[in-house]
Amino acid sequence: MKILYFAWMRQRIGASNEDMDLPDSVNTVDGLVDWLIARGDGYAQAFAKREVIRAAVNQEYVQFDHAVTNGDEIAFFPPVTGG
Amino acid sequence: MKILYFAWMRQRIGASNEDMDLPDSVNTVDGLVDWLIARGDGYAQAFAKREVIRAAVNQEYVQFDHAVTNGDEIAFFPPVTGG
Amino acid sequence: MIRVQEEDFDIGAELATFCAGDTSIGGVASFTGLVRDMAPIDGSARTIKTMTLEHYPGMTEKKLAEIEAEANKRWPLAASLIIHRYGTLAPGDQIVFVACASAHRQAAFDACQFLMDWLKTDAPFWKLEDTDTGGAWVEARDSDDKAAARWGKPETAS
Amino acid sequence: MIRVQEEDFDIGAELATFCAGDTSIGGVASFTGLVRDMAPIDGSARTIKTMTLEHYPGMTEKKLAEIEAEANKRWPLAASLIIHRYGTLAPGDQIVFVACASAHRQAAFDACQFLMDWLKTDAPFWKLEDTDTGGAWVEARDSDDKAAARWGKPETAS
Repeated sequence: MKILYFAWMRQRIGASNEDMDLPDSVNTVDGLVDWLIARGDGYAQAFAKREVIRAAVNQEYVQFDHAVTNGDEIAFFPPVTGG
Repeated sequence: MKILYFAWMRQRIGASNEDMDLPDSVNTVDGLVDWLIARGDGYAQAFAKREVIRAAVNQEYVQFDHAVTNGDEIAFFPPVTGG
Repeated sequence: MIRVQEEDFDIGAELATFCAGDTSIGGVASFTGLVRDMAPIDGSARTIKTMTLEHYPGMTEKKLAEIEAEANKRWPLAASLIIHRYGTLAPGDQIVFVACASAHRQAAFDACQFLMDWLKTDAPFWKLEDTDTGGAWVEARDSDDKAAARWGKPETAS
Repeated sequence: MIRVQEEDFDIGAELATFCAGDTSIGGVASFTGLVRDMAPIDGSARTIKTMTLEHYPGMTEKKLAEIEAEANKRWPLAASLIIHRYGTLAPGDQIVFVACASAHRQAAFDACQFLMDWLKTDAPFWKLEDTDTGGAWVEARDSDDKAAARWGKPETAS
């Protein structure tokens, strides 16, 4: 599983991407976020306002109840501000 | 008084502009059109559909009841189609 | 700024200069009108060989300046530009170019559409299409009146 | 066509080539987004020194291609183009360019606005402004969500 972070989430976590093994207990984006938050303060700060964070699985926007598997590319980021 | 004609009005009348003395009997655009129509077939054809013709006095759009005087520049043309 | 001219224009050069150096600008909207190769006449399409644009020198410049002033009154524009050609053009040739620069994109877009819509119904230009079956003056379209009306355009005088 | 690149682009050259040779085109609408010199932060304006655009390589191209495809489904476009830069830019620099060509001007205008509105809310870019009082990530604006919603944009996933 590859996880990517962008903008201020990247800064708070201190990494732009990580390769991890998905724990057996985690099946959804929501579950993944809970698991990440438990890993440390940087994650807790990055996901503090979970309702504003957007998630993409394999480069498609998803809701947080979306399934995740170990082969997925999962990205977390704030609302986009390009253009 | 200078009168200008554009597009198919110019073609039907056979002139792009004319310098004329305004007859004493003519006081409005409408009166001028009546007077022009009486001058010949070209004018009659050009003004046949008077309701679609637009008029400008001194380069400003006007209604046909607008006053005209001998020093005016008066233009008649079909609806515009630029752009 | 407005320009009425027979010669062609270079959009890249125009866009590069009309609002150069003003870093308060967040967006530039522009529109280029081109001569199409087909004319819908009497319900069927005919191939256009040339298009000749006639205009009313003097009144044209006056009307375009009024339309530009109205846009600048309605929207906070940093710069605006209207270029309109006259004379004989071929399919693919540029006819008209309008551009609006503003701090915000919606103002730039709206003002740009406004300029096109109003000049279509107010600027004294007439198009003569020379097609494979003869010449014909382009007729004014209801859709152009409707487009102008959405910006609160008063009834056209007649 | 879409392009995501760090280097600057030449609008004149892009406009001249993206729909060249297609004489069915009656109008080309385009929009250029520029870096502004002022950032409204916490209600007061601060001077921007640089703006850095971060993006999600791969997903960016995918989303821009989807947005362009959607525009081409909704309007009869002869050609369309989206160019978006990333990296560090200065006030006055070009960020984004979109252009749409169509037989009719309203389709060109509408599609052009649609592309801008949707990419603002869907394309994974983030702006970091370096101002005279420090760096700050630009926050998403409600007005952008509203602009996207007028084209029937579904709620953003979260």
